[in-house]
Amino acid sequence: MKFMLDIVTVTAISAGAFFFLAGTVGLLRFPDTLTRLHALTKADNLGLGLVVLGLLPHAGSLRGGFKLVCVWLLALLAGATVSQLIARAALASEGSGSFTVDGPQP
Amino acid sequence: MPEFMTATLGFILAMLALGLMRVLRGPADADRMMAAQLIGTAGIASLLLLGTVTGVPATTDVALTLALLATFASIAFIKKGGASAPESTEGG
Amino acid sequence: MSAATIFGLCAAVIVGLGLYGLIVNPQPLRKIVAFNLLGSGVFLLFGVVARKGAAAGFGGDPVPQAMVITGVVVAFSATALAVGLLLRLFAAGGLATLEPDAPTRAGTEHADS
Amino acid sequence: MTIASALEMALAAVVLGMAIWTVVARDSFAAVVGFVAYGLLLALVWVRLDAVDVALVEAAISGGLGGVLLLGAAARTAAAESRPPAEHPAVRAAAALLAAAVAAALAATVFLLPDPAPTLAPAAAANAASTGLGNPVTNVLMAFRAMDTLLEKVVLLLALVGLWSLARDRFWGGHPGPRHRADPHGTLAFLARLLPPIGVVVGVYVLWAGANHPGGAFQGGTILAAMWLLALMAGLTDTPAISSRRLRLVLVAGPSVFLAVGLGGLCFGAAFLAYPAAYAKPLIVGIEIAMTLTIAATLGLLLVGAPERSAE
Repeated sequence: MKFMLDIVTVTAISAGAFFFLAGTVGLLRFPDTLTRLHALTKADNLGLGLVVLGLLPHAGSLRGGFKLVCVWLLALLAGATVSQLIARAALASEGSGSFTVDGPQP
Repeated sequence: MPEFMTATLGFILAMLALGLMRVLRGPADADRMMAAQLIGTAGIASLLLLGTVTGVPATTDVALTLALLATFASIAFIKKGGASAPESTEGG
Repeated sequence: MSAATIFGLCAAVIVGLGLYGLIVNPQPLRKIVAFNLLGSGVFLLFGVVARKGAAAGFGGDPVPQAMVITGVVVAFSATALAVGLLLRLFAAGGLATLEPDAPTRAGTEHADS
Repeated sequence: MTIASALEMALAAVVLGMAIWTVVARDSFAAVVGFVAYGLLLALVWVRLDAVDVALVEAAISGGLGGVLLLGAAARTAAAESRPPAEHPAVRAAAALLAAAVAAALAATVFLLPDPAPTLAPAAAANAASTGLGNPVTNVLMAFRAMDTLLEKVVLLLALVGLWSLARDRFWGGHPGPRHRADPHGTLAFLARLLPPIGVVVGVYVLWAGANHPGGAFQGGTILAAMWLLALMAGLTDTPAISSRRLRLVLVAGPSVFLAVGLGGLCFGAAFLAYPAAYAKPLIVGIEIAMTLTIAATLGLLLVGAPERSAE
């Protein structure tokens, strides 16, 4: 059982680290803002999510595990909203003028 | 297992430092914001890993605080840093 | 080398960097940031002393740790006030600079460094 | 070299890299972003030094409120940022020499620290029973060195008064900061409605946990302040006028309760701020609750800035 959980941990954390790598490389190498945003959100959501998944067997207590999941959910919520705001700001500054930071025009 | 987590932690720290390159290069404010967002997430991930490696469960609370405040900082960053974008206008 | 020694050396260098930035950077905002850098280096040194004083089942001496928390709060208050002064200077003169003879945009107010 | 000390060296190197960047960057905005990332990494260092309470404060201030304060200042002054001529090379060299000397002296003291270092930890452990709190740092902050904490809160309040005094005469008594407006059905307003309830729960949890685990009034208050500012930025609410009696009551609530308990100790107990042993824990938690409200309001207002609009 312990061995199985260790495999889960190693697999999930490695995959998480891979998504962080992918996100960072994408952020550095992709040609324009929106494609970079695409790369970033993978690191944000999947990278952290997989790290949390890998750490769950080591959480020690139910409460610890619950808090770990909470951290991820918070990051998910924040990441989703913030990336949308960034995308709008990017579109607006590109001169299309049809979006503002706070919402689409009527 | 701690060795593996420590190595991953070092790796994510390196990613965090690389992400800062985008802050320097820009070019748009949006790129800087994205880099800041990535730095925040990588910071949370490394805190969680470090807490498990060091055996301090309360580190999760630090990560929780950081998750909340990093969101707040990103929003403030967008409202202020994105001064070129039409911010705080009346939408809808 | 123990963790405390490594971070202690790191803290010493940070204090040096902060001091250098405080003297050399001409913009006031950069001086504020450098001052904060210097402060955080000092706090880190306190943390190192606390870590070396680990005893009685605690991971560190709680007294320096509590003093660091107090210090961070006070440093934040001072930073907030300094930023307020800077923004007021900016609003009054249009330029965020400490140069006494810099041209001003609208106001006549000046703050000396 | 073990993998743990390899990690510590890597962490120290990244922290130093950020610090150097903060000092040498040409653009103020980029320097401030570097400083925020530096604060975030410093939280990791504090965890490594087994000071989770400090890590919480560092994450909340450097990565959160302090970072936003400096970023805002950088953004507002960026347009008119002048590049004054750099200091004379001789001055720079002298400054570098001085900084190197200071750093070397501090590094020497790190090596010369006696091992084991003088410590008050046994004393803190021995007296922990007298307050009934399990977190030694909270014990030091609220009982053994309570005077420091009381004065620290007064400093926080004084900074706010100082900031308010920078207002133009006609705005005195008015609302601080700009009035933010946003689409009430937009993404930002959505987040600002969803996140603060969660944040308030986490803030109260951190305050409550502070009795026995890392946490406390300041950390909790910071989270509450951030949530309030989020609602402000989304235009869901406005800052109160600084002449508002309710606001002023909240601002003095923490220090007054603290002071009242302290004077009570003088009247009924042994000394100023001496808690009667039977009521120590409820008294401390009571002070912390009042303090959290005050801290949240003060920190939020410190970030918003001086009054900019007259009261309607």
